[in-house]
Amino acid sequence: MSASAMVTVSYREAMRAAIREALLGDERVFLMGEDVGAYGGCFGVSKGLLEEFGPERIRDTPLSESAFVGAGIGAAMGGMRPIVEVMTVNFCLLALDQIMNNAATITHMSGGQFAIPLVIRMTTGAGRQVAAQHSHSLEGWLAHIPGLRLLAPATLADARGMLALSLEDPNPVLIFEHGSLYNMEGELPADAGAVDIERAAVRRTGEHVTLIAYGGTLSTAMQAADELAGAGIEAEVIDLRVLRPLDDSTVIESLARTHRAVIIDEGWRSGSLAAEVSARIMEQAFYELDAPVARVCSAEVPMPYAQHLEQAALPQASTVVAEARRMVGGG
Amino acid sequence: MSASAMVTVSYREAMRAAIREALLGDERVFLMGEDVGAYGGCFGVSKGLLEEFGPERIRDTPLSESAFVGAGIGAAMGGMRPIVEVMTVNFCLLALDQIMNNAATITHMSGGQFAIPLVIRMTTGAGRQVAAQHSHSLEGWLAHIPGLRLLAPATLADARGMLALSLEDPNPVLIFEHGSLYNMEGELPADAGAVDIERAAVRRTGEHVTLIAYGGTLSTAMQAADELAGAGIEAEVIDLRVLRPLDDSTVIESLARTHRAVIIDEGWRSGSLAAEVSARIMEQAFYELDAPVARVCSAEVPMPYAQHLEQAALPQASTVVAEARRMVGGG
Amino acid sequence: MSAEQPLERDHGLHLLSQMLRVRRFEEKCVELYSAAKIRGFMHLYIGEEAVAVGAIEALEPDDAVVATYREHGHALVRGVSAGAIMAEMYGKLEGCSRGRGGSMHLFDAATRFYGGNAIVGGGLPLALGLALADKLQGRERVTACFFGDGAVAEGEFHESMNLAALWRLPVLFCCENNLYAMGTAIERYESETELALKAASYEMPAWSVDGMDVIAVEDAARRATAEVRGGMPCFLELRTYRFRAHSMYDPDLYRSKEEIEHYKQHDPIPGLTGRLEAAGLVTAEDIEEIERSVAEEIEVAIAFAEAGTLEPVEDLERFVYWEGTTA
Amino acid sequence: MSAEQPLERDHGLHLLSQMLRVRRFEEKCVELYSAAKIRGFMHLYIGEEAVAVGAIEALEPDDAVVATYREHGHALVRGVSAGAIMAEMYGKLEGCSRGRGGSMHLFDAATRFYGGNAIVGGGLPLALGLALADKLQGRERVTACFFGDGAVAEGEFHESMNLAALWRLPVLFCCENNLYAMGTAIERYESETELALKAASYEMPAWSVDGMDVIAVEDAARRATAEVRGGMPCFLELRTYRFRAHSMYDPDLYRSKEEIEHYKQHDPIPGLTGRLEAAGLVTAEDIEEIERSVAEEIEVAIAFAEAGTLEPVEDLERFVYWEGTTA
Ligand SMILES: Cc1ncc(C[n+]2csc(CCOP(=O)(O)OP(=O)(O)O)c2C)c(N)n1
Ligand SMILES: Cc1ncc(C[n+]2csc(CCOP(=O)(O)OP(=O)(O)O)c2C)c(N)n1
Ligand SMILES: [Mg+2]
Ligand SMILES: [Mg+2]
Repeated sequence: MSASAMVTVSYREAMRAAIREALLGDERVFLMGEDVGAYGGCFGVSKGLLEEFGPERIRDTPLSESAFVGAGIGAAMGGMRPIVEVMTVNFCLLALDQIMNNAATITHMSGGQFAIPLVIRMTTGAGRQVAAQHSHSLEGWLAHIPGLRLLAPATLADARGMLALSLEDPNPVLIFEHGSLYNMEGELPADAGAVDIERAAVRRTGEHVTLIAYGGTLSTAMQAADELAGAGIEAEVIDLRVLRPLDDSTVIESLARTHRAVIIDEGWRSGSLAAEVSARIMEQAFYELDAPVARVCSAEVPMPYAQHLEQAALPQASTVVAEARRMVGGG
Repeated sequence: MSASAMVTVSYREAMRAAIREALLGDERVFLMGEDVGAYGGCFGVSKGLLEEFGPERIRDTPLSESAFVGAGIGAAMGGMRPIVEVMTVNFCLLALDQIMNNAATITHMSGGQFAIPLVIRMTTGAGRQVAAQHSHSLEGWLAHIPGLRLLAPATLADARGMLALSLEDPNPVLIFEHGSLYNMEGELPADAGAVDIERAAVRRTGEHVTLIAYGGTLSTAMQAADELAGAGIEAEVIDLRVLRPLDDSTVIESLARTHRAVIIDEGWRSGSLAAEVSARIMEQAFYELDAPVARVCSAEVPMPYAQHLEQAALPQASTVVAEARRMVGGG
Repeated sequence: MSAEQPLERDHGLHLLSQMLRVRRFEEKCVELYSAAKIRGFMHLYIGEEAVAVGAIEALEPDDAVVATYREHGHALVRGVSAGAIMAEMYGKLEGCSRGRGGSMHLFDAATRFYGGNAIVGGGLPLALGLALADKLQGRERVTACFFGDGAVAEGEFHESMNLAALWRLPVLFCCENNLYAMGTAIERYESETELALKAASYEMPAWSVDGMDVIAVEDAARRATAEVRGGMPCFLELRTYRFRAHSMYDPDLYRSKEEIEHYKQHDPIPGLTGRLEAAGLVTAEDIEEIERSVAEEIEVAIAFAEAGTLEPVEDLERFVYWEGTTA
Repeated sequence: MSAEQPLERDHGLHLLSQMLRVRRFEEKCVELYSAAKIRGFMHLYIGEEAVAVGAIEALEPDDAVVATYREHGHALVRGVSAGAIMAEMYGKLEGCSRGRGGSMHLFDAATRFYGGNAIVGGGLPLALGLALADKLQGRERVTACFFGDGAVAEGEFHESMNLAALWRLPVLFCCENNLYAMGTAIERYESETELALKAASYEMPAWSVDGMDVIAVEDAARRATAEVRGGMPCFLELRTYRFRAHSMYDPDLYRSKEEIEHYKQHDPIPGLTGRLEAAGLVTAEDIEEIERSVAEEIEVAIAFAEAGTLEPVEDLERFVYWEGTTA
């Protein structure tokens, strides 16, 4: 296989390849979490890794989110490079004290003495009818916490490439994998490697309106952009990628061209990351705006099980299109 | 004492009077939390209540935040009217799963079958040099969660009056008491009673700029308004009071008069409640704005211990004044 | 198998019928899941029926039940109608949670069935609170709280056991030890696998029971609920096994076919049937009759679910806050 | 008092001197707090010195310590300089956490002192991780984790004990049982107050020690660290008492003067002094000499703190992210 050959992979496989590469490349790297070993990972990401790397490096944990996340922090301080999998973002609530009061805080609280080179991965998001307790989209909310880096790989290249630099980061990095993406397939160069974990990405250029999305909503934005193109509206699509520290300059630069923005966010509307993006646009690009920035977020309800209600609660491309048209139309 | 006689009380006493009244008025009410009994409450709020009401109704709990908050939810579902004290907001991280996945969710998830008439009180905020793990201001962040009502009493009347309707609310109500307020003293009518838990309050009227604050930052806003008045700028001060559901209409009405706003929020800036308020102004009052809305928030650092650094990290009246002057000056 | 008192025909048939209701109902659920009538996560109780049937048999109508996401059986046995459960899994307005909860969140105020909780360990503190409310209001009621072996590793288990013992809350802790938390075997996540021993560190009475023997379970639950009504929480470790995968998504590759076969030899349904037959208490016709009535109940339930309606999308934001008892 | 091996003069004087360093340092802290040189929360260890002194004595230089907000003593004994600790409490740049941590968050990479954690129970998982790192990297080191009796009620305690025992992590769990969690007496928050019994439910070796007897503590810690280095975590319940209020804010109204007086009869410092005197190992001059050198150390520390500088306000946002080992 030549270096530039393209291979078809799924998002799941891309994540797995990234983890495998990290395990092969650095003895200090290990993976731990509930069912990462014998089960192969709740979403199959770590399938085969136990067999390849053994139980010391692929560690199944008890259902003890606070203890094993905290142990990841301690192991990072002790010189390891842990990848901790919290099965889904819903369960990270049980580990939030460790994340906020230790992982995000100790470097500063110790006057800069300790690095915390820890990666925490979680699946996030709704859309599979798993109801209120299993459908949270909390990554934008967690981006409130200083001291952390938060990533939302929404493409195969990011799934494949974000982990490497995350493990090199001396600070805790949280990676959110939207559950709807695991089966997404596409082509990647066989030697696809590290990608930056600093900047937002423009996924499509356009001059009339900027659609800002991340993680699970990138596809919604892309779909909306397609539909808008059909109506003669060229939408620029920004994938935030890095939820903290937020790369607002890419957003502001886009606004200087398009003068309009719709933010698409699967989090509940009030207090969403979309609110933060809107506020930053207010502060940094107010005089560029031709229309107020709009948000298309999840409805403010615990996610209902019934499919039609769940879909109605989630941000839809049609709503994005309507907002963008209203805006460009000047209405 | 006549019904309208004024008495001097502290915020702490006002809270205590409210709890006492609730205990006297309804047998289903009880108070539980760490050190609410023998110690008299970490901040002295419940002093004397154990002696008056006994250990069945003033229940000291183990250091088990998740269990006793969850027990409060269950007791509310079982027909009681629990007041659960989580000593400070810093420790509620350990109970967040119960708050988000049970308290905020069960009513909806059960199709409306169960009411959860629960009150959870916590002290919040910084300013006393207790460093990173004990200085969080998370109430604005928690306002992200649907299904909850969040209150931030910033005045004596609110400290005295918000609890009554909170206990009548069939939904979980979280009350945040800023630690800097307990010693605040002032006059209250001897028969001061329930106040609404729905609306924001205009604490000072003015025509040039709206200062929006809540909880611990209300005094910052009032001080800034005083200073601005000296410079001929009349600031309107809004106390949000109810952080969820947010009463944005009071804000928007004010903006229609002043056309400028500064939001003062002790939370970390990114993802603060201030961001949400700014985004709502963007959406609902964009064409009213003479200048972009500004936020004065806490610096994005875990709170340092050293006094000069802590003060530098917290929102200061002088910054509010500078923002307002810049805005009104048109700069 | 243990038996503290002689088995009576009626009671035996009743228990058998309860187990069969759960078994057949869930077998149907598998079909309906394949047909995409049911969606989301679905966790089957097949193999574990003796636990819910035996334990809930010991409860009074005004006792309460708190369960997990693997709770179809508990709901059925507790008296939530098969139709309301099935409609819930169909996402219909007529479901016991109006279609908002689904398989993992069955709720029913009428039978004091407090869910259906999909956070492992999340129901334990709720049970404490329900029991505390009973205690404070002077009602002599039991709250039975079901949870898996995996939940024992959670901090909430520990906090809840201590609080229950400390405050003498009337909770019956029913630990359904099926030896696995998802794909992780208990020896690989618990340093001490004798779960009843853990209760000792809280000074709570606790013992282990053959959870494949419905009579033994009922018996233990009766003794335990008597203790609980007397003011002392109890912990039962109910040793059982799930015959199916953890959920419909689980390829079940972490345990051997032999192991599964071994436990199937202890299937609680043939177990009870055989015993009743040996005692001459049951005939083939009895069993046929039970199967027929169970089949009919399920058919009716499915018809009810099929005929159910969808909640109007405009009502999406209802019930986030409580609307009153009219719900 | 127990003594497994004959007390030697040098060692006795060393232990005494360590306890006196902690005692006198904290007595000075009280004065400085009243003078508003130290602010925020401050928790005194007075009365409990034998625990940190005895336990840390059993550690090697490359072992690690994780402590709580009541950790002045642990830091001092571990080898963090009194000046760096005092400067920290003054909020000065020269403090061991650059003035960003304060009394509750003393940190020192050089002595592997991992804080200073103000969330009750919050340090336990960190200790697991440090120990796991050692184990995975084949380093035979101990991580000693100190926490109070109150922490035992937290879910994190339970999760951490299980994980440590399951993975055989080299952690020495040192539970400082001073009978109170703030104002709540242990009988009012633990259903089982024999804390060492709890460890049994994780299959972890555990025993109780007279925490007012520094020799007994050291002895137990030496035995325990030997086990830990052999690959088995251990739990020590160190029975002690705090003579002062919980923190500087605590009016200390929840326990009787008699109770406090009773425990003062067991003050570890006179306890050891008396024993050394009785054995003819120490003279009044020895003690004077120790007091003088301790006083001098503290004076130097205060002078260092007073002379310290404030970090420039412009640097407020530094160290939120790591800046490298130059820090
Ligand atoms: C707090 C939490 N962590 C993880 C999960 C994901 N999860 C769902 S069920 C399960 C296994 C639970 O095992 P056990 O408690 O033994 O119950 P069982 O499924 O065997 O009945 C896991 C890990 C969850 N729902 N909640
Ligand atoms: C999670 C958490 N809950 C509550 C507190 C408030 N608090 C600080 S110390 C303390 C008592 C702790 O008692 P114990 O563990 O016995 O330690 P001691 O103070 O007696 O040394 C409490 C309740 C806290 N810091 N963290
Ligand atoms: Mg199980
Ligand atoms: Mg204590």
